[in-house]
Amino acid sequence: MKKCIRGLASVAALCLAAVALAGCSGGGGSAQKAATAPADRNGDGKVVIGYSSIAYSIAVLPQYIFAGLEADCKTRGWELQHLSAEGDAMLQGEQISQLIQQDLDYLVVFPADPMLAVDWMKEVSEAGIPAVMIHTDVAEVGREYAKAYCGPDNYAMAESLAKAVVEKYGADAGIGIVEIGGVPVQSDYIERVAGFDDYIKANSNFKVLGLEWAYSNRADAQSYMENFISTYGNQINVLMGFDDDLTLGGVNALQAAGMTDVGVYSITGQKEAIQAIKDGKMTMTAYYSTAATAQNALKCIDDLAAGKTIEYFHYTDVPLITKENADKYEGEF
Amino acid sequence: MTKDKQSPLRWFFSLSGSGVFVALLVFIALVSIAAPRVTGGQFFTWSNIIQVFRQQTYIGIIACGMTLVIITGNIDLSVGSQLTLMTVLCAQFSNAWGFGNWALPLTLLVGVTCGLTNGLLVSGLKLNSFITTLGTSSIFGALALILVSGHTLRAKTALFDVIGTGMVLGLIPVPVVILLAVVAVFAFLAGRTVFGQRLYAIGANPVAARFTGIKSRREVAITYVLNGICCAIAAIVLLARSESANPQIGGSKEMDVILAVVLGGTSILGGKGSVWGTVIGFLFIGFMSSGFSFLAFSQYTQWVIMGVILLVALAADLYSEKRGGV
Amino acid sequence: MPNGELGDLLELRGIEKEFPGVKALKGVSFTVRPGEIHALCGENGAGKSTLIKVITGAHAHNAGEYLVDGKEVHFSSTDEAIGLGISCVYQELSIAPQLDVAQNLYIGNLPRKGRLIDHKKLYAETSRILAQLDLDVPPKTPAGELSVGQQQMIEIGRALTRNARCIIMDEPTSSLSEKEADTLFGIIRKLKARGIAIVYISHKLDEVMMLSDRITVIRDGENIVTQDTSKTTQDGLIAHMIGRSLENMYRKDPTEIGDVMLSVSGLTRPGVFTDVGFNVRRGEVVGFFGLVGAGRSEIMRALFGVDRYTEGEVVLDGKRLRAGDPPGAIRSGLGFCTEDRKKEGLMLRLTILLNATLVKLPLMSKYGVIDRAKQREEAHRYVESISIKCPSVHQKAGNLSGGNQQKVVLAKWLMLAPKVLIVDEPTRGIDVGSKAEIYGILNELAKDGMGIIVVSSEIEEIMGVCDRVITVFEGRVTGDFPVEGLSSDRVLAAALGKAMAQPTGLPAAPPDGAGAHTEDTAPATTVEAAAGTPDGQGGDEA
Amino acid sequence: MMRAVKDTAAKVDAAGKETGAAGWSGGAQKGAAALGGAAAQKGFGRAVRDFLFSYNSAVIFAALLVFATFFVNKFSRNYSTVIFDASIYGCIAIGLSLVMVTGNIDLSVGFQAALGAVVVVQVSKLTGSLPLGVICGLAAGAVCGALNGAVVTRVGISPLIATIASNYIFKGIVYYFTKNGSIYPEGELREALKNSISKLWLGGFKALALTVVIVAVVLATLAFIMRNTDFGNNFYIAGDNAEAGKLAGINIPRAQFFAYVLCGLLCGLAGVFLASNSGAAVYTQGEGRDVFAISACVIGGIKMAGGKGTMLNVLIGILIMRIISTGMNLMLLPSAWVDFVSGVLLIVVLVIDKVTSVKTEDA
Repeated sequence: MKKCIRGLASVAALCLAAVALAGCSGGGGSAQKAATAPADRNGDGKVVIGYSSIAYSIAVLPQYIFAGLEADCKTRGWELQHLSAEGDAMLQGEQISQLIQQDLDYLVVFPADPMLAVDWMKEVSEAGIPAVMIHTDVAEVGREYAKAYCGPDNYAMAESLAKAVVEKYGADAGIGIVEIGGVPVQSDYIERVAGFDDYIKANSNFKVLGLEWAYSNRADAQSYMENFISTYGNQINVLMGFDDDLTLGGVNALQAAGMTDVGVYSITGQKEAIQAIKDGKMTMTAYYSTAATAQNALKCIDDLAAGKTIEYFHYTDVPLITKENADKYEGEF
Repeated sequence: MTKDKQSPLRWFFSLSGSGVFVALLVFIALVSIAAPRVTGGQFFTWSNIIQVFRQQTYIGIIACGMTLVIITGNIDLSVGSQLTLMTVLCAQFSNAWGFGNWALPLTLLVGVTCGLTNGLLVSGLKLNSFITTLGTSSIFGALALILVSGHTLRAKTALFDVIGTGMVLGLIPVPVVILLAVVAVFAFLAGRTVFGQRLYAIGANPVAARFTGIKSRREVAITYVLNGICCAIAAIVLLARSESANPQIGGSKEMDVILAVVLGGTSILGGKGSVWGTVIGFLFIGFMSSGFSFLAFSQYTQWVIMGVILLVALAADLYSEKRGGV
Repeated sequence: MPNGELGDLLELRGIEKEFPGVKALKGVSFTVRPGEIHALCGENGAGKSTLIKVITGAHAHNAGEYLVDGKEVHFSSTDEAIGLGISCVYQELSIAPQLDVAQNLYIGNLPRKGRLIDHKKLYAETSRILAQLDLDVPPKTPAGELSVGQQQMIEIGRALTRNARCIIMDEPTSSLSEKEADTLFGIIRKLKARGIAIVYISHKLDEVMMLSDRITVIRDGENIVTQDTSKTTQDGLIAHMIGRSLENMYRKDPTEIGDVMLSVSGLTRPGVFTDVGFNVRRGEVVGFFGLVGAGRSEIMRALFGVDRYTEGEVVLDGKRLRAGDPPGAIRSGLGFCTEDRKKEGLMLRLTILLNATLVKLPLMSKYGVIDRAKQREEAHRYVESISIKCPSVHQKAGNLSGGNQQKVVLAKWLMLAPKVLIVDEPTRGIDVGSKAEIYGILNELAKDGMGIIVVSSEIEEIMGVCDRVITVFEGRVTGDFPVEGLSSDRVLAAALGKAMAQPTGLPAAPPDGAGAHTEDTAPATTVEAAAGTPDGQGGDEA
Repeated sequence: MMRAVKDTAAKVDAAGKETGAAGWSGGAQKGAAALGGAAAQKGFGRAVRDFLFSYNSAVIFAALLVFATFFVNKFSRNYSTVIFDASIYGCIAIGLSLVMVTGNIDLSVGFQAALGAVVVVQVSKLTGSLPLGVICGLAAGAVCGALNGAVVTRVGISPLIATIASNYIFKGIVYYFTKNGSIYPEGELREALKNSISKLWLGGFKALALTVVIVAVVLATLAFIMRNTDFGNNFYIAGDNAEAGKLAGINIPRAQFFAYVLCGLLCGLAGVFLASNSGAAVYTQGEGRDVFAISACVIGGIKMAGGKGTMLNVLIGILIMRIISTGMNLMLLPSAWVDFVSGVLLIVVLVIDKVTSVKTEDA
């Protein structure tokens, strides 16, 4: 009896592994005929755009960047092949080296870290695939390997918010600011924090009381804000959140503590944030449209396909939404 | 003849987690003194205490379930992924898939299923609980990621509002009440019921347990199912508080849970420990991280100090056990 | 090499060893000559295992001299003794199952070439040793795949790899088949021919008589007599082993015996016990006597349901017990104090309160909720009634003395007032004072009408406590005698698988002066050993 | 490295024949009959099944390799990537396997490697010399291992909880350095770091990168040490039956301590590879590597209870994990499927191991 159980178990192991792999090998390029559009760089009859992203399921914003890219590709009849590393920078490097083997026409990269991206983009350019950076740029030294960067100027965006704060409270008002960031090691957040802090330090005597990283967890953001409130109490005059999803956690804490006079500044422009501005619970948010960024990226690809030389930076303009112009903007998500 | 009651002091110190409780009181005193000088914040206030409870609810709820599992001498490394999976599914049920408030019972059902999977593998097939739950942790985590891709995870229903922001008697937030309820139920289960006392027997000496007629397989499987239910409740509370879920919300939270349970005096080898000890354990972590933000310590110092404190507490526990004979 | 007077390999003079509360060795003298098979006999708890531990360096002796090759030695660890060629094959085998045969043979002593292990030499040597042990097993097989007999050969081989000059074997044949035992005897004779001394410890007197050159009997931590095997008879040995005159330390006052409570018939588990049948009446104390490995504990474990049995029927108070279902047996009123208190009886890390009330918990609770007051009250009632000495019931069971721990296990079952209580080696490793207390408890229980089965290998305990004695030899019931007017020789003989022709008087017990050990030859008693066939089921009367 | 794959096949057949040979099984035994020696005469079906079981990890590896080569497009062009990536992460699993062989576990291996990478970068930044950075990286790993070893073997805290605690400590230290994104030495030093180890490919083959050669050498030396020296052999004894080892005069705690130190050293080496491969040290180099290492060891055939498993098992385990990861990428599947398949495989291997466990029930 014991012997035949073993037999079954071993055979089960083999086919389970095989089925698991076979079952998911449903993907892979599907060959459907498309007119030889100019973008069909490698002339294999179809336009295939590769998209490597550091995050997809793990946060809301990346999902909308992908949705934007996918929609624009569909309108152009292109095929989009997406691989996401879900936060693992090392995995993204591997995914890129495997993506470029899928005989792509163009590659869009949302990298985990500018410096790490330098090697990846070198490998991509050696494979002869033109690449466009999206939402986070490759480091200075690696720019020669990419064709363009489409996305927000994180540093300038945060700087514009800092300028708004200084203008509102006056440069020597000596107010206290608390900050809540997202994923500490992700470079878009790091550039935003740098942009904001540098401007405040240079142009005012405001004090940054504390900075906490809440990853992408609004509950943690709320906890950190509660800690700030009980630690600093009324020394807090401004809350700077570097992503609406997290800032709204801070707003919950402020509302619970009844501190309605604290200025709340944020970035992204989600529906909830715009509503909060209308309700007066938030002061201002920078409206960053992921759809615009996606369109810019694909427009760059169109220009490249048409042989035009394009300049590198295509910043998505980031208007500041305040109570006055709140009803002019419609959050994407 | 035998005295009935031990002296209250000896009784207190025989409780698991008593050493950590004293350390907690000392820490709170220190921070209450230091905080005003460093950041000007008042540490030991009612609102801050409630805040610590509120922030630690979901860790505390899972820690109750984990305590029973560890008392039987097993472990469950998949609670982090279970929390993630159930938070995501709860959001999907209530929002994207339109079940509204029915999301709550459905999440509990998912909790029971995950718990049952672990229970059947560990006690049914008698597999090593560490590696098995490591395996199911990868599986549940993967399911969370696969199920969520492409959906916005909002959970906006009246019930969630009540759970998230409601207050009972204007003093205690609803999630804290839920936490206290779970703690009370599990403390009662472990201390006052036949099932609970049998868990200690299974953990202390599984061979002898068999000789006293305890079918340990059934009991161990039940602890895993209860642990799954705790993860479901924690997911609901977490979702109610943050109104949005993402598939990394429970990332490596199992380490914090195990830390809380072991700090509370529950022995990782099984047979010793209590739910009350675990309460002290997760309060210790809560006040620790709150205290650190009062002293403007940042995240990395907390992790390092937490690791050192765990090692010191364990060494002290070992030393006292050696001296205590058994 | 004949075992002439070549000077003693090992000599122990007046060795004493004391443990807290118990003096295990009260001055033992014992010598081993090269190339000699020296048997060591004695009842359980006579101090044999302590003596082995002293010889092999596991324990240091408190007083007396221990000479190897005439030089005084003080061992602090086992491998010092191994270095001098003294190694031991314990009853609990220490085999590394995943490692292969060669690795197990040369564990900790792998042949070297420079700083590296010499595999060629290792496997060559292994084949040579395996040939010596005529163990036809490839050297690379994982040791876990071998049978217990083969693993025992590996342990003996391990001693040979340390070119042992004296190998101590503790109950080597207790788990061997007939065929394997014969192979072992062949090997032992071969080792003897090579001048290796063997200290052979066994309860099976016929093996001892057949194999050994000299026999030493140990009783109560003293060596009583050392004789040449050729000059002794089994019955003389038995006499020395039980020596003490039989006025019992304890005599059970008679209880009126009621009708049959437990009846067992045809209980069989191939290779462990066959066709076991007996009855236990209300208020009757039935003793199970036999050698280590005779299968008594296995029979009890099968009754209780922890182990399975293939045939047979167990009926308790009219209700048939299902095989392999301990909770069912408990519900129908069967209690079982196991042989190994620490491993199977108690939860050392838990409090006395929980240990004592664990089995009865379901009955002390409504809807699964424990009635704490009732629990504490029941615990106190039993702690007082069988006087367990402990500061409070909240203390950990591990901190109690052996006697008190056994009482907690007893309390655990008494709370349930079982119809029949099985007690396996109730007083092993317990001080004399507590022994009497436990016998008193058992007596009270019998008076209250509880059927009790006492499994023991101490003859005077059986004779003192029980109404009837059932002897078991190699898994078969070989005798069922009422204790009234029974001589212990007959019981012992039945337990050794031999029917005594007729009861004989006891030879005058030699004076047991402390430490006096006389090399004398007991007068050969007149009983000729009948052929070893057990005289079947029924005893003389029943 | 392809040689290693052929080796496995050769060795597997030889051993297969060995266990099939006759061995006489004992007679009646006390308690459950121990697994008797293989019956004298063995039917071919039974021999194959036994071979399948005792070498299930090799069979899974072969099946995956064959499946990926035929069903996953362009997989055959990625053998060298699989081997190269295996060498980058492999050291962590090799180090962990030593600890598991002695019957213990280490949950902090991920951040020990990340700490190694951080030290390499920081030291080379401060001293300006890369070799010194590499040496300090290895030393940092060894120190972490020594801390774990001391806590487990000297203080006596159970390995699971002790290494959860030390994981917090190492995670805190790594996070302190990398909380503002990846850290890297400046200018030409960074070029030197990047082009140092992982970019030097012998004869231009990615499969023969320096990291792969180093890992091959490490595997060979460890296999040699484990087989041919007392020091290594004691690892097996410590894991298989520590009591028997103690009786034979072996210092078991010392063996377990050195297993942790060696594991730390190898995690340091993995840190060096990570730093050189990406030219920087970053927080995510530590995240999730312990689950990868444990899965690789267990799927490869290292027994959780200790005492069994060779360097070959670790190699197979690492390759299996890398085939799954690279295969999924090439099939454009989300990375979650990698976790799913490895989780399922982990449990399948446990079930097979349970069914075929050689260990006799203790009597």
